[in-house]
Amino acid sequence: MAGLGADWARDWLLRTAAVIAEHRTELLALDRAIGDGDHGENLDRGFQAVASKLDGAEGTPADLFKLAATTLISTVGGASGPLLGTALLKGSVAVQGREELDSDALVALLTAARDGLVSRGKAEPGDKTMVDAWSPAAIAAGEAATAGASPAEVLAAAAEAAEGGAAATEPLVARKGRASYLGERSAGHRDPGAQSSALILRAAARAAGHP
Amino acid sequence: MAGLGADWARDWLLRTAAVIAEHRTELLALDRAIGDGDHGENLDRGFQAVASKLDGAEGTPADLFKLAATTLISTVGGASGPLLGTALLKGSVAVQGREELDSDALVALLTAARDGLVSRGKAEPGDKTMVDAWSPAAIAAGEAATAGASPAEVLAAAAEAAEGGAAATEPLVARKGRASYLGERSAGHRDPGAQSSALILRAAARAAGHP
Amino acid sequence: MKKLVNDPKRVVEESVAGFASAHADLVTASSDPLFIARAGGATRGKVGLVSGGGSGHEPLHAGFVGYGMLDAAVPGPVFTSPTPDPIVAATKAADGGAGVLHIVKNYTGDVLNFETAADLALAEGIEVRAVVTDDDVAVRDSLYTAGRRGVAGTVLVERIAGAAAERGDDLDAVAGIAERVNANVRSMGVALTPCVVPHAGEPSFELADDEIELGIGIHGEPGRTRTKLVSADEVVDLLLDPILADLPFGEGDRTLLFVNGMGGTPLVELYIFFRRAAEVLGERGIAVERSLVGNFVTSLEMQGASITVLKLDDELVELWDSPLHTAALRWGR
Amino acid sequence: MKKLVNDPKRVVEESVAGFASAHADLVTASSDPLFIARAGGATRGKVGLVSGGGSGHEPLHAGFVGYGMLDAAVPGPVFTSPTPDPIVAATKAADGGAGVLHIVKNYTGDVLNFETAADLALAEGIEVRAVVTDDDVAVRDSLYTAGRRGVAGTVLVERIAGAAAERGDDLDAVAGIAERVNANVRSMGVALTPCVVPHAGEPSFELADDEIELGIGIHGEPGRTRTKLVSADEVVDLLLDPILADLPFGEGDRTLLFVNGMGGTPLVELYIFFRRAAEVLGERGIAVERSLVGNFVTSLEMQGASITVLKLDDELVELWDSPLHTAALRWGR
Ligand SMILES: Nc1ncnc2c1ncn2[C@@H]1O[C@H](COP(=O)(O)OP(=O)(O)O)[C@@H](O)[C@H]1O
Ligand SMILES: Nc1ncnc2c1ncn2[C@@H]1O[C@H](COP(=O)(O)OP(=O)(O)O)[C@@H](O)[C@H]1O
Ligand SMILES: [Mg+2]
Ligand SMILES: [Mg+2]
Ligand SMILES: [Mg+2]
Ligand SMILES: [Mg+2]
Repeated sequence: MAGLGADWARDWLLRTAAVIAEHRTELLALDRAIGDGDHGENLDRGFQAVASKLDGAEGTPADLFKLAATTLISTVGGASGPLLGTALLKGSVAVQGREELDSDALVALLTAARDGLVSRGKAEPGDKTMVDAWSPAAIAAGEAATAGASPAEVLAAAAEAAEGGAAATEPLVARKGRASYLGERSAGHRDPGAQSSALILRAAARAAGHP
Repeated sequence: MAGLGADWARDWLLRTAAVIAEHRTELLALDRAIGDGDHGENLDRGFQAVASKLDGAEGTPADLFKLAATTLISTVGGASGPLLGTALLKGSVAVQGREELDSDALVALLTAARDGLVSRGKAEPGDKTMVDAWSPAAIAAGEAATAGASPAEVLAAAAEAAEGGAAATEPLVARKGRASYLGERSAGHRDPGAQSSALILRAAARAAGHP
Repeated sequence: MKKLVNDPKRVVEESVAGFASAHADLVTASSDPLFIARAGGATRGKVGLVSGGGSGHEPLHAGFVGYGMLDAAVPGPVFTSPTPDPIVAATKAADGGAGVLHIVKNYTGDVLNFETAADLALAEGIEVRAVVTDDDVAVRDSLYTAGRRGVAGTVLVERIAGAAAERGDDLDAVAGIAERVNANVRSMGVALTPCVVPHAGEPSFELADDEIELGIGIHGEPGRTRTKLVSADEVVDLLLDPILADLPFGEGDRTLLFVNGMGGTPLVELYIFFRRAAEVLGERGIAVERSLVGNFVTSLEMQGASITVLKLDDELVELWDSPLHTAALRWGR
Repeated sequence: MKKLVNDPKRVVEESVAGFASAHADLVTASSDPLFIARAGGATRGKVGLVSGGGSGHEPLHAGFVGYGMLDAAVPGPVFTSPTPDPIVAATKAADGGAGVLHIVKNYTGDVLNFETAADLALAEGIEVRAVVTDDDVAVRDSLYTAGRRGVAGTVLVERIAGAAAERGDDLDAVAGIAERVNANVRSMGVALTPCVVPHAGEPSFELADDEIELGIGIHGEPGRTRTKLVSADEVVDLLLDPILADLPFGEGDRTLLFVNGMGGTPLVELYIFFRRAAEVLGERGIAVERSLVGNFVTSLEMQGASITVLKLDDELVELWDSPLHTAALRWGR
C-alpha cells in the first residue's frame, strides 16, 4: 500500500484553492448570518496565495504544508488565518522528514492539526467552530486506519466525518468565535469555518483519488 | 355694496391655516420634487402661529394682516417666510386705516402684495415662483373690479387666476428659488410656492362667501 | 428611513441642547430664540462673526463656534433658513463693539432672512456687514438661477475670516478677507443616496441602485445631472474638472484641498476620494499645501461627498494655521 | 449598496494612501506590509503604542496616530484582523527602545494575530506587552462566548495610555494605565441599518423598517436582540441601563461620556443621544466631567450609535486633557 507523497500534498492544496474560490460566496453568506461576512474572502485570499507560492516549491509533504501554513498565517488574518495556519503547521511537524505518508502518518497529520487548532483557539467540540469538523475527522481517520484502510480511504473517512460535523453545527449555540456574540440566535446556522474545513478535507480525499 | 371687514380678514387667515394644514403633505411632495421638501412644513408652522396669534387680536383688516405678516416673518424662515410676509405687510400698508375693504381696496391690497413680493424676491412672472400666482391674481382682480365686480367676485377672480398661474408653472424652467438649481429638470413640476399661494387666495374668496 | 429621534418637530432644539451640554466649556445655547454663542460672551473690540442657516448640515455652523472662528451660530429648522429674530439675537450676542459680520450661504431664504435681521440689528445700533458664500460650481450663474449655492467652501470662509477677526482686523478687513476666500474657493458634490428630512419622513429624491447624482446641493435638493455609478476616481474627475476650470486653477497655484463627506459616507471612501483628487492636482502642477478631510458640511445621512479647492496665498495660509478651538475643528490650542 | 470606491479589493490600500497624503505632517504609511506610523519615527526612550484591527472603523486606528496617542496603526482588510507581519513591522517602527504596548480589541482574530506578532517581535528583541480591550456589555462573559468585544472604549484606552507614554511612564506603567481604563469603561451600541462590506456587496444583516438591533458590534455582526424602533430617549435608556449596572457606576462617580456614531448617523442625532444620556447620568448623581461626541469607532456606513461611559479619577482626567495631536482628535497643540 503506497503512501501519499508531495504530488498529493500539492494537489490537495491546489484543489483546496479551487474549491474555496468556488464556494467563496456560500462561505461569505454563512459568515454573514452569524459572523462578519468575510470568511469566504479571507480563505480565498489565503489559498490563492498558497497556490501561487506552490508554483516552483519543492520538498516533502511536510515542507509544502509548512509553506502553506506560513502563507495562510501571513495572508488570511482574522480568526481563521492563525487557526488553520497553526493546524497545518502542527500537522506538518507531525510528518516532518517523510517522503510518503501512509495511513498512520495521515492520522498523525490530522490529529496534530486538530490538537494545534484546539490549543490555539481553546474551543471544544460542540462550541460551533471549525473544531467540530476537524475533531470528528481526526477520530474517523484514526478509526479507519486501525481498521486497515488505505490512505485514500482514511482521508475519505475524515472528509465524511468533517462534513457530518459541519452539518451538525447547525443547531448548536456558539460559544467561541464571533457567532458566540449572538447567543441563542446563533442556532439554526451552519458554522462557516466548519464548512470550509469540510471542503478542505474533501479536497484531500479527492487529491488521493477518492471520488 | 358692503365691503369686507375684520371678520373677513380673520376668517381668511384662519381658513388659510386650515387649508395649508390639509395640503401640507402635497406641498411637501411638490417641494421635494424640485426644492428641499419643506414648503408644506414651513407654511404650516407659520399659519398655525398666525392662527393662534389671531386669538384675541382686534383691529382693522390691515392690523390683522400686519400681525399675520410679522408672525410669518418670525416663524416661517426659508424663502417663503420673508416673501409671503413682505407681501402681506405691503398689502396691509395699502389698506391701512380702513374698516371695510371694497373691490378697489382689495385690488390695492393684492397689487401691493404682488409688488412687495417682486421687489423683495426679484423674480419676474415666468420664473416659476409664487409670483406666477400673485401676478395674474392682482391683474385679474383689477380687471374684475373695473368691470364692477363685488368684493367676493374680485377675490374669486384673483383665486381663479392664481390657480391658473400655479398650474401654468408646470412646464416652466425655474430661474429663481431652489428649483433653479435643477435647470431644465425643473420643468414638468408645479412650483410649490405658486400652489400654496393659490390655496391662500382661494381661502380669501371662500371667506368672502364665494363657494 | 429610521432615525434616532424623539419628536421629529423637536429634533433641532434637542440636538442643540445636547450640543451645548457636551461642549459647555466652549458654547452656551439660548433656546428662545434658538442660537449658540461662545461661552465667554462676545470678545470686546473684536469683530463678531455670525453664521447660520437650516439645520441638517452639522457640524456646520454650531460646531464652528469658538476661538478663531464664529462667535455665534443660528440653526434654523432642518434645511430651512432661520427667521430674523434669532439672527438678531445672535448678532447682539456676538457684538463686541467692533461690528458683526454675517456669513450667509447663498440661498434665497438665508439671504432674505439675514437681510431683514441686519436691518433690525442696524436699527439697534450694531454695524453689520454680510458676505454671501457661493462656491458651488454645479449651479449656473444668476442669469438663470438664484445664483450659485454656498456649500462646503463656507467652512473655509468662516475659519479664515474668524482668524482675521481674532487677529484684530476691523469689520471692513474681516469682510474683505471673507470675500477673498469666497472668491478663491470652488466646490462640487455628488450624492449616492438621498437624505430624509425628519418631519417629511420621505427621501428627498429617488436614485436607482446604479445611479449617482452629480452637482448635488446640501439640502437634499436633486443635483444637476444623473449618471451611472462609476468608480471613485472617475467621480473625482467629474467633480474636479469643472472646479479647476472655473476659477481657473493652474500650474503653480498653491491650494487647500478639502474633501467633505455628506454625512453617510464612510471615512475610508473620503480618503479614496482625497487620494485621487491630490493626484490630479499634482499632475496639473497645482500644489496641495493644506488639506481637510471629513464630514463638515453634511446633508443629514446622505451618502456622497464634495470636493472643495481654495487658492492660497501666504496670508491665507497663516490665517488658516493660526490657533483654533471649536467643537468640530481644533488646533494650536 | 453604492460606494465611492474603485476596485473593492484595493479599498484599504487606496484609503490609507489618501490618509497618508492628507496628513503627511503627522504620519507616514508603509504599503507592504501595510501600516501607518508617526511621521517623525519612534520617539527615543518613549514606550511605543501600536493598535490595529480590521478596517472599516475609521478613524480608528490610523486617525489616532500622533503625539499623545498611538505610534503606529495596522489596518487589516475590512472587518478582518491584520496578519502578524504588518503588526511586527509596525511594532518595530513604534519601538523607541522602551518597549511596545499592543492595544488589541478582543476578537479571536485580533488576539491571535497580535499574539503571533508579539512572539515574533520578542524574537527580534523588542519587549511587547498587550492589553486586550473588552468594554462591550452586550456580550455575555467568556464562559459562553469569545469574551466581551472591544468597541468604542478602545479610543479612550488608546488616548489615555498614549498620554501616559508621552509623560514618560515605562512599559509596565503604561500597560497598567491601559488596563485601568479598560477596567473602568463600558459601552453598548445600537444599529438602525446594517453595513455592506465592499467585497461582499450585500448587507451584513437584514432589519425591517421598524426594527433596531441592540447590542450591535462594530463588524456588521448582528446584535443580541432585535426590537421595535423606539424613541431616541428610550434607546438611550436601553443602552445605558446595562452599562451603568455593569461596573457598576453610582452616585458621586466622575465620568467621561462618549457618544459614538457608527458612521451613517447624522451628528444631530448623536447630540440628541448625548442630551438624554447626560440627563440620565445627572439624575443618578453621576457627574459628566468630560465628553466626546462623534464618529470615532465606526462600522462603515452603518446607521446607529453607541454609548460609552468611563469612570474618571484625577490622574485619568489629567492624562485625558494633556496635549494631543492626531488626525481625528486634537487639542492642546
Ligand atoms: N476559538 C476558535 N477556535 C476554533 N475556531 C474558531 C475559533 N474562533 C473562530 N473560529 C472559526 O473561525 C471561523 C471564522 O473565520 P473568519 O470569518 O475567517 O474570521 P473572523 O471571525 O475573524 O472574521 C468561524 O466560523 C469558526 O469556525
Ligand atoms: N426669488 C423668489 N421670488 C419669489 N418666490 C420665490 C423666490 N424664491 C423662492 N420662491 C418661492 O418660494 C418657494 C419655496 O418656499 P420654501 O420651500 O418654503 O422655502 P425654501 O426654498 O427656502 O426651502 C418656491 O416654490 C417659490 O415659489
Ligand atoms: Mg468572519
Ligand atoms: Mg423648500
Ligand atoms: Mg428650505
Ligand atoms: Mg473578520
